[in-house]
Amino acid sequence: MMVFDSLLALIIAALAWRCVTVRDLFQAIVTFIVLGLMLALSWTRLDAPDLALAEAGIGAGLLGVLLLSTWRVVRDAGPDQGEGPPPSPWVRTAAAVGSIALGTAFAVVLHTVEVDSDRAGGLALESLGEAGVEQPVTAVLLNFRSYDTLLELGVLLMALIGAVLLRSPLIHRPAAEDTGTESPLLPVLVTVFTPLVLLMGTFLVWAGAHSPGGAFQGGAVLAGAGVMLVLGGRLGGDAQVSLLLRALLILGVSVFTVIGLLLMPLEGAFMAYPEGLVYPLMVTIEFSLALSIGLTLLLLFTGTNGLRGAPA
Amino acid sequence: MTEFLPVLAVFIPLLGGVLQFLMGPRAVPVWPMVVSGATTVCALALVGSVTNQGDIQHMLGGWEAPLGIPLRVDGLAAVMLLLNNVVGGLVSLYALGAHGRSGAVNSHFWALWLLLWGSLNALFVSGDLFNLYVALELVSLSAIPLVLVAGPRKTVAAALNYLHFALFGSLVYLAGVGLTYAVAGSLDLTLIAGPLAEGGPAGHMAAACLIVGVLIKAAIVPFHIWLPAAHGNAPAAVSAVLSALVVKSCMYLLLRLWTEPLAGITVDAAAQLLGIIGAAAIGYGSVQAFRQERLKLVVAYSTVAQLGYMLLFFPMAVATAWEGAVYHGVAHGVAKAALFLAAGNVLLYVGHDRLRELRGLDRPLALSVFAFALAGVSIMGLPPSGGFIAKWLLLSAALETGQWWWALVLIVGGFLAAAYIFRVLRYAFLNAPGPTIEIEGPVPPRLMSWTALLLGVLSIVLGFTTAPILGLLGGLPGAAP
Amino acid sequence: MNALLALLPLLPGVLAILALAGRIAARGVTVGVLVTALLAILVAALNPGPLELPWLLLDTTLATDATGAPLLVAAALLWVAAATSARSLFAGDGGALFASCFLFTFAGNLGVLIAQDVAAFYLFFAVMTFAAYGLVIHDRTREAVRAGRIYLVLAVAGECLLLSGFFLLAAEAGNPVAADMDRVYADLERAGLVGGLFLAGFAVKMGLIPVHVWLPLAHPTAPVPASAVLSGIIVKGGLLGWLRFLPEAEPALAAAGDTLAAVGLASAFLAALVGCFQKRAKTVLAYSTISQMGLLAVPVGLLIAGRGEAPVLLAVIAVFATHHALAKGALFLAMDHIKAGGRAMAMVMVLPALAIAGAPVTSGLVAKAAVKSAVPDPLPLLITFTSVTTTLLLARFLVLAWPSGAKNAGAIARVAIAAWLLVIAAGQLLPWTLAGPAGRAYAFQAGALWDAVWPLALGIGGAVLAARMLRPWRVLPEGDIVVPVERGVIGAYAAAVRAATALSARRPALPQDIPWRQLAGRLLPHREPDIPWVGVQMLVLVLLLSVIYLLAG
Amino acid sequence: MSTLYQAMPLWVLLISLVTAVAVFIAGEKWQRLRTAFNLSGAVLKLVLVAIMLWGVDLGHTFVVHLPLLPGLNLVLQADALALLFMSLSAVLWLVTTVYAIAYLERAPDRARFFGFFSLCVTATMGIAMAGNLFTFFVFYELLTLATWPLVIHRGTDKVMVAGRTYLHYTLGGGAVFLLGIVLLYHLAGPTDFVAGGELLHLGEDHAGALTAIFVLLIIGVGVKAAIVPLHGWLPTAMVAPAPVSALLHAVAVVKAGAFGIVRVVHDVYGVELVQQLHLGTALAVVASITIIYGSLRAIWQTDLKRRLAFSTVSQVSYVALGVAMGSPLATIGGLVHLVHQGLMKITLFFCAGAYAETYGIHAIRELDGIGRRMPWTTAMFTLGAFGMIGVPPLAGFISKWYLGLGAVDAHQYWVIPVLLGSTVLNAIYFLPLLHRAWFRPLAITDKDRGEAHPGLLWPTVFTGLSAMGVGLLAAFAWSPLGWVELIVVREYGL
Amino acid sequence: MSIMPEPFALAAAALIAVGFYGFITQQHPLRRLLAINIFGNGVFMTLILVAYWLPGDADPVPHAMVLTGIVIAVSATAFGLALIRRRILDANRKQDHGDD
Repeated sequence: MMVFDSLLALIIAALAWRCVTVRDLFQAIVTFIVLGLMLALSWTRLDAPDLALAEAGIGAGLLGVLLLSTWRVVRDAGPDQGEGPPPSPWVRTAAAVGSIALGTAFAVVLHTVEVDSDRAGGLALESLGEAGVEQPVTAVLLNFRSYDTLLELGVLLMALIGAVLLRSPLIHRPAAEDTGTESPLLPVLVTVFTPLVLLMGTFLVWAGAHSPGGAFQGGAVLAGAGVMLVLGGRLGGDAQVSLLLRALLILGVSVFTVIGLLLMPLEGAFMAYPEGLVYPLMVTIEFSLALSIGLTLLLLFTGTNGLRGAPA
Repeated sequence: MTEFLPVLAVFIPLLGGVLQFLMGPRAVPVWPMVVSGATTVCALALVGSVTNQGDIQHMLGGWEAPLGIPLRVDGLAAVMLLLNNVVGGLVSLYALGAHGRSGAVNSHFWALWLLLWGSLNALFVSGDLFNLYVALELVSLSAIPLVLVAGPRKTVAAALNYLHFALFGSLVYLAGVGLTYAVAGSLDLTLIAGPLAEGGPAGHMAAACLIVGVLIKAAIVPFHIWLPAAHGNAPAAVSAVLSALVVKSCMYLLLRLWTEPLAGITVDAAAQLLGIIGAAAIGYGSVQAFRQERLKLVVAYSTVAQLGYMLLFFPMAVATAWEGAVYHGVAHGVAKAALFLAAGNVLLYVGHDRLRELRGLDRPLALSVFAFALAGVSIMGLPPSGGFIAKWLLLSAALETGQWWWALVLIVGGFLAAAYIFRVLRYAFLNAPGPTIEIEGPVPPRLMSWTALLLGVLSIVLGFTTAPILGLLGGLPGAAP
Repeated sequence: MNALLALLPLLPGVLAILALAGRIAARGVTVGVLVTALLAILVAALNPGPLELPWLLLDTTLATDATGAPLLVAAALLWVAAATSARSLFAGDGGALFASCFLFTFAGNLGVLIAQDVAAFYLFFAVMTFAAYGLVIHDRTREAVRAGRIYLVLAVAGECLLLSGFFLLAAEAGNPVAADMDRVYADLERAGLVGGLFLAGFAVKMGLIPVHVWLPLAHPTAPVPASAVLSGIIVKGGLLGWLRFLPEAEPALAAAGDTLAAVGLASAFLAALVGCFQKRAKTVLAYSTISQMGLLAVPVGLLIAGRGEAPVLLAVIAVFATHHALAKGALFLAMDHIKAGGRAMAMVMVLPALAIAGAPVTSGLVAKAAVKSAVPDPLPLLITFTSVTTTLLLARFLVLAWPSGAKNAGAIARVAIAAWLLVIAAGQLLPWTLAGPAGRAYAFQAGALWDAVWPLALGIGGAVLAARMLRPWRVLPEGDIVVPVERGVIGAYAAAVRAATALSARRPALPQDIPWRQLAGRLLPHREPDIPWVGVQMLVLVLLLSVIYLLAG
Repeated sequence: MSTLYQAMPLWVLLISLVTAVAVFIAGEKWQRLRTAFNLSGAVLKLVLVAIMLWGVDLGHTFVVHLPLLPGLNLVLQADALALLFMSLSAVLWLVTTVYAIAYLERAPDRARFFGFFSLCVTATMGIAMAGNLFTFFVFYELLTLATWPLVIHRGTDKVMVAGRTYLHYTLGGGAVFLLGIVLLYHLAGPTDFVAGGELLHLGEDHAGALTAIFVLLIIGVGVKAAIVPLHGWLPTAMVAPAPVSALLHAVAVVKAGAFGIVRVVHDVYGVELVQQLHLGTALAVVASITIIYGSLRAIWQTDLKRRLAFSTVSQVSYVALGVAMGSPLATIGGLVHLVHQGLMKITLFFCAGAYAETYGIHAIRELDGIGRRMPWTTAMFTLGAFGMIGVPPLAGFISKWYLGLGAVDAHQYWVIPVLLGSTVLNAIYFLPLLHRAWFRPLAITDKDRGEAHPGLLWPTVFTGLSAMGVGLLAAFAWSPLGWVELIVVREYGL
Repeated sequence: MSIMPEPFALAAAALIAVGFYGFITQQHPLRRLLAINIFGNGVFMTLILVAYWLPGDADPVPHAMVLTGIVIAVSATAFGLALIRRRILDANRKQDHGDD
C-alpha cells in the first residue's frame, strides 16, 4: 500500500505543479479537476470517505463545471483581461525558494506532530450515543459543532447574494443554448439520468445518519442534477425570482436556526435537542439543509436570481 | 435569560438578514430597521449584563468544551460588541437615508448588511478557533458583496482583489487552526495555550500561520493593497462598516489570539516584528493618504495607517498598551465611520470626490464637514477625543516599557494624520473661485448628515468616557491584577 | 485744598483730549490755559501740603517744593503768554492736533513741577516729552521732521537711562518720594550708578553737551510759542529731576557731581561759542539755552557733590531757573512780536536779552550773582567769564533778530502782547523777590556790579570787533556734532540693510515652502505593489515568524 | 458651599461651549438670534467669572474632577492665577464679540466664525482653569483646533498657506508638549498644578531627565507663546480677520502659551527647582532674545498687522522673562503683563482692524494723516503704542517697571539693557507710525467716511482706556497689579 | 509521529507550497483562484491526516472542519468566478463602446 500511497502523493504533487505552471488556462482547469479527483481518492485512503465524496462532488465536480463555463467566457473575451504583467524573475525565484522552504518546513512539522487520543475528536467518538446519529462526522456537523454548519450555510447564502448582485443588471444567458446544440444526445441523457441522480442525492442525505454521506454530499448531488437539467436546456436561469424559490433557499438556515432558538429556553442552550427528539430533528434539518445547499449551488452555477423551466 | 443574549445578538441580525432576503424589496425599510433596532438593543443589553455580572459563557448545544463550541463574552468582546452595535445601529440609520427606498439592490444591501452585522457579532462572541474561521469567512463573504452594492462596474475589480486576499488569508489561518488542533487536540481558545506552547515546531508553525492569516485579512501593510480600492469605492455606509468594523474585527482576533491561545509562546522578537509592521503601516498608510486625490481614498488609506496603532500593543504588552490598543480600536471605529459617512454625503451632493475640486463645501454641507472635522480630531489623536486617550495610553506604555521608539512612531503618526486630515479640511474650507460642483446632487437628507455628525460627536465624547469603557474591558488577560 | 494739585495736570489733560476731538475752539484752549495757569499760581502761592493718592499709579504724591513753586509761577506765566500768541496755531488745518499737543505738554509740564514720587514724575516727564514732539514738528517741513526725529531719539535715550535708574532705585526703595531721597541713597547699594544714570538721563532734557543737539534743531523749526515753552520751562524738567531724585551731599556721588559741574561749565562756554556762528536767531537762542543750562548745572553738580551749603545752593538754583525761564521765554516770544510790531517790540526785547547776559539791574544780575556767591573758587571767575561769551552770543542774536525795516502787516493780539510784557516784567521781578534780602544785597555790591559790567562791555566790544574782523561770517551747522553722527548712523544703516538684503537672498526655504507632497511622491511609488510582491512578503513573514518562534522555543 | 457653586469652573466652561453650539445651530439664517446668543453668553460668562473672582478672593476653592483613567483626571480648578487669565479672557471676549459683530457685518460664514470663536474661548477658559498638565494639554490642543478655522476664515489660497504654517507650528509644539507630559507623568506620576511644584524631591536624582522634560514642555508651550525660533506662525497668521488677530494675539493663543510657561515654571517645577537646575536663566535668555529679535523684525515690516505681530512676538516674552527670573517682583511684572499686553495689543489690533475696515488701510504708509479722519481710533492706537513702549501711566509701564525691579532683585542685571533695548526698539517701530498717523498729510483719497463704525470704535475705546486705567490705577487693590500681587504672595508663600 | 516519511504528509506540504507559489506567480485572477484552492486542499489534506493519525477510528472533528472548509472554499470560489465573469463582460462592453 505504501507504494500506492507514494505514487498517489506524487501524482497529486505533480498535478498541483502542473496546474499552477501550465501555460494554457483550459489545461490548468482540467488538471485542477483531475487533482480534485485524485485528492478524493487519496482521502478514501485516509479513512475519510465523506470528504472524498464531497470533494469529488463539490470540489471537483460542481466547481469543475463552474470553472469550465467561466473558462468559456474567458476564452471568448480574448487575451486582454486586465491582469497584471507576469512577475519578475526575482519575484518568481523568491517565491520558489520561499515556497520550497515553507513546504519543507510544513512537511517536517507534520512529521513531528504526535497525536494522542485525549482530544475533542476522541470525546466526540465517545459521546456518539448522545448525538442521535451514528455517523461521527454527521454527529459533529449537526450536533456537537452544529453552530459551524449553521454559519457555513450563511456563507453559502452570502456568496449567492453576491453572485446575484453581480448578475442582476446583466442580460447574460448562461451557456444553455450553445450547450444544447453541442450534442443531440445530451437532452436524452438528461431526461433519463436526472431522476436517478435526484434519487441518489436523497439517499445520500438519508444515509448520512449512519454511513458516509450527508446533507452536503446529498445537496451537491442534487445540484449536480440541476446542472444537468440546465445543460440539457430543461432549466434556465431567470432574472425574476419566485418567493417559493427563495423560501427553499433559506429553508436550511431558517429551520436550523428556528429549531435552535425555539428549543433554547427549554434546553437551556442554543441548538440543544431534547433526548427523544434528536433523531427526527436531525433528519428534518438534514433534508432542509440538503435542499437549500443543492439549490444554492445550482444558482451559484447559473448565476441568476431565479430559475425557470425551459421548454424541452 | 442573560446567557441567551450572545445567541440572540448573533441570530437576530442573521435571521433578520435571511428573512430580508426572503421578503425582498417590499420589506425595505421597515423590516431592516426593526431588526437593526432589536439587534442594537439586544447587544447593548448583553454589554450591560457583562458590565454588571462579568463574563458570560454559553455552551452551544449544551456540549462542554472541548466537544462543543462556546460563546464567550468577556471584557474585550463586550467592548467590541459595544462598538459594533453602536456604530452598526447608526450606520443603519444612515443607510435608511441612503438605501431606504425599495428596490432589488437595496434589498440585497439590507440582507447583506444584517448578515454582516450578525457575522461580526458572531466573531466577537466566539470562543472556538475553528468557529472563528467560519465567522471570519462569514464576515468577508458578506462584506465583499456589499462592496458591489455601489454598482458592480466600478467595484468588481476591487471586490475580486478583496476576495483573493480574504480567501487566501483565511486558508493560511485555517492551516494554523489545523496545526493547532494537531498539537492541542482542542479548538477551545482557553484550552489551547498550554499544549501549543509545548507543541514544538508544529506549535510554532501554527502560531505563525494564525498570525499571518489574520494580518492578511486585517489588511495590515503590506497586505493592504486590496483595501483602498474596496473601501474607497463601496457605498458610504458600507465603507464605514468595512473600515470601522470589518478590518477591526480581524485586529480584535489578533489581540485575542495573542493574549489567549498564543499567550504561552509569546516571543519578544515576534512582538517587535509586529510592532515594526505596525509602524510601517502607520507611516506608509499616512503618507499615501496624504497623496491621494480622492476624498474616500484618503479616508481608506487612513484606515491602513490607523490599523498599525493596534499592532503597537504587541511589543509593549503591558496593561496600558492593552487598554490603549483596544481603545484605539474603538475610537478609530467610531471616527472612521463618521469620516466615511461624511465623505458619502459629499459624494452624494457633489457627484464626485476629487479633492481639488471640493471647494467651499462647508456652506452647503456644514454638518458633514463638521462631522469630518470632529472625527478627524480623533484620527489625529488630538484631545479631547477617543483617539487622544488611546494615543496617551500607548505613549505611556511606550515609556513605561522603555521602548521610546514607539513613542516617536506615535507622534510622527499623529503629524502625518494631521497632514492628510487638514488637507481635506483645507479644500473644504477653500473659498477661492474654481470648479466647485459638477453634478449637483440632492442635499443629503438630514438623517444622513446628523448620523455622520452624531458619530463625529461620539468620537469626541469617547475622550471623556474612558473610565467606564476601560472598566468594562478589564486588565490585560493573564496579567496579575 | 491740596486737591488743586491734582487739577493742575488733569485740567489741561482733559482739555487736550477734547481739543483732539475738535470739541473746543482756539479761544477755549487759551482760556483753559489761562484758568489752569491761575490755578497754578494759586497753588504756588498757597503752597498746600502734599496730596497723596495711594491708589493712583504706584502710590502717587503731588506737592510743591522750593524749586517747584517759583517755577510753577514762571511756567504759568510763560504758558499763558505762549498760548495767547499761539492762538492762530490752534485754529485751521492741524490746529486741533497742535492744541492737543500743546495742552498735553502743558499738563505734563505742570505735572513734572509738582510730582514728588518717581513713577508720577516719570509719567509727567514722558507725557511732556512726547507731547512736545507734536510742537516741534508742527510745521511738517523736512527740517522740522528731522528735528523731531532727533529730538525723539535723544528723548527715548534719556528715558531709557532714567528708567534703568528708576529700576535700580525702586528695586530697593519702592516708589520713593523726593523728600526721602537722601535717606534712600544712603542705603542704596549702587548709589553711584543710580545717580549717574539720573544725571545723564535728565541731562538730555537740560541740553548739556554732548546731548544738547536736539535743541538747536528743534527750536528754529518749532513754532515760536512752542520754542518759548520748550526753552523756557520744559528744559527745566531735567533740572527738577536732578533736584528731586539725586541726594544732597552724597559721598558716593561726589565725583558725579563734580563731573556735572565741569560739563555744565564746558557747555556754558562751548555752546555760546558755537552759537555765535549760527545764522538764525532762534538757533542762537537755542545755543544760549544750552549755555545757560550748563551754567545752571554747575550749582546742581556742587549740590550733589556736597560742595557748598545745600539751602543756599537750592535757593540759587531756584532764582537762576526762574530768571532764565522767563527771560528766555520772553526772548523767544519776541520773535513773533517783532515780526508784527517792528522796532518797538525789538527795543522791549533788549531787556530780557540783557538779563540773560547778566547786565546790572536786570534779573540776570541777581541770578548770576547768586550763583557766584554760592560756588567756591575759582568758579565765580569762570562764571563771570561766561558772561562775556553770553554777551557775544546775545549780540549775535540781536544782530540777526533785529527787524530790518518795515514792520510786518501781521497783526498780533493785544492780549498776547500784554501777556508777553507780563512775562518780561515778572522775569525781572520774580528773581529779585526770590533772591531774598541777602541775595539782593550781594548783587548790589560794587564787586558784583563790576563783575556784571566788565564782561558785558568786553562782550559788546568783542562783538563789534568780531563783526569787523571775521568777514565773511563763518557759519557752523545747526546742531554741530549731530551732523557727522547722523551721517554715520545713516551710512551704517544703509550698509546693514544692504547686508540684510544680501543675506535674505540666500535664505534657505522656509518650512511652508517645502513641497511635501512631491517629497512624499519621491518617497513612495504612486502605484501600490502588485500581488506577487505582496505574496512574497506573506511567505517571508510566515517563515520569519516560524523561525522566530522556533528559535525562541 | 454647595456642589453647584463648587462646580463653577464647569459652568464657566459650558457657557461658551453652549454658546458655540447654539451659534452653530442658529446658523447663517437667524442672525439676530445668533447675536443674542453670542452676547448673552459673553455677558453671562463675565458675571460668572466675577462671582468666582469674588469667591477666590474670599478663599473659596473651585475644583471639578473628572477621572478618565486611574491617576489621570481632568481637573478644572480656579485659583487666583487662573482667574487672572479668565477675567482677561471673559472681558476681552465680550469686547471682541461686539467688535467682531460690527467687523463682519457684511461678511459671509458668520455663524462658523462666531461658533469657532466661542469654542476658542472655551478652550482658553479651559487652559486657564486646567488643574494639571494633562487637562492643560487637552484644552491647549483644542485651542489649536478651534483657531484654525478662524485663521483660514477668508478661505483664499494665501490664507490656506498661512493656516498650514500655523498648524505646522502648533501641532508640532503640541506633540512635543505631549511627549514632555507623558515623560513627566512617567517620572513623577500625575502632575497637578500646585504652587511651588511637587518635583523638588526628584531634583537631585533626575536632574538630567527633568531638564530634558522642562525643555520639551517649554518648547511645547513656547510655540504658542511665539518664542524665537518658534514664532514663525504668528506673523503669517495675520491674514486672519482683525478680531481674530486681536483675540489670538492678545488673549487666546499667545497668552495660552505664556500662561503655560507660568504654570510649568511655577506650578509644576516650582521656582526653586527651576533655579536649581539653572533653567531659569536659560529661559530668561531665550525670552530676551525673543524680545529683541521680535522688535528688530517689527521695524522692517511694512504691513501694519505684521508689524503688530512681531511686536507681539516681542512682548509676550516679557511674561516668560518675568517668570524665569525667579524673583517675586519679576514674577509680578511677568504676570501682570499677561493682562496688560492683552489690553494694549487688542487695542492696537482693533485699531488696525478699524483702519482696514473703514478706509481699507493695511500698509503702514497708508496710515499717513489718518488721525484727522479717525482721531479717536488713532488716539487709542497711540495709547496702545505708548503702552508698548512702556510710557507711564499706561499698562506697559507697570509691567516693565516690575520686570526691571525684578531683574535687580534677582541680580540679573543684564536684563535691564534688554528691557531698555526693547523700549528703544518699540519706540523705533511705533513712533514713526504715530508720526505718520498724526502729522503726515492725509494719504488716502477716499471720501471722508469719518470715524470707524461705532461697533468698532467703542470696543477699541474701552480697551484703550482700560490699558490706561490699569496702569493709572495700578495701586488699587482690585487692579490687575493688585490681583497679581495676591497671586505672587500665594505662589511664593510669602 | 514517525521517522518514516508519510507520503500524504509530503503531498500536503507540496500542495501548500505549490499553492502559495501559484498565488504569487499567477497573475490571471482565475488561475490565482485555482492556486488558492490548491493551497486550501493542502490544508484540508493536513487536517485529514491529523484525523487519520488518531489511534482507532478517524477523528470526526477535523473531518467536519474539512467539510465545512470545502463548502466555504467552493462557495467563495464560485462567487469569485462570478466576479471574474462580470469583470470580463464589463471589459468587453467597454471595448464595444470604444469601437462605437
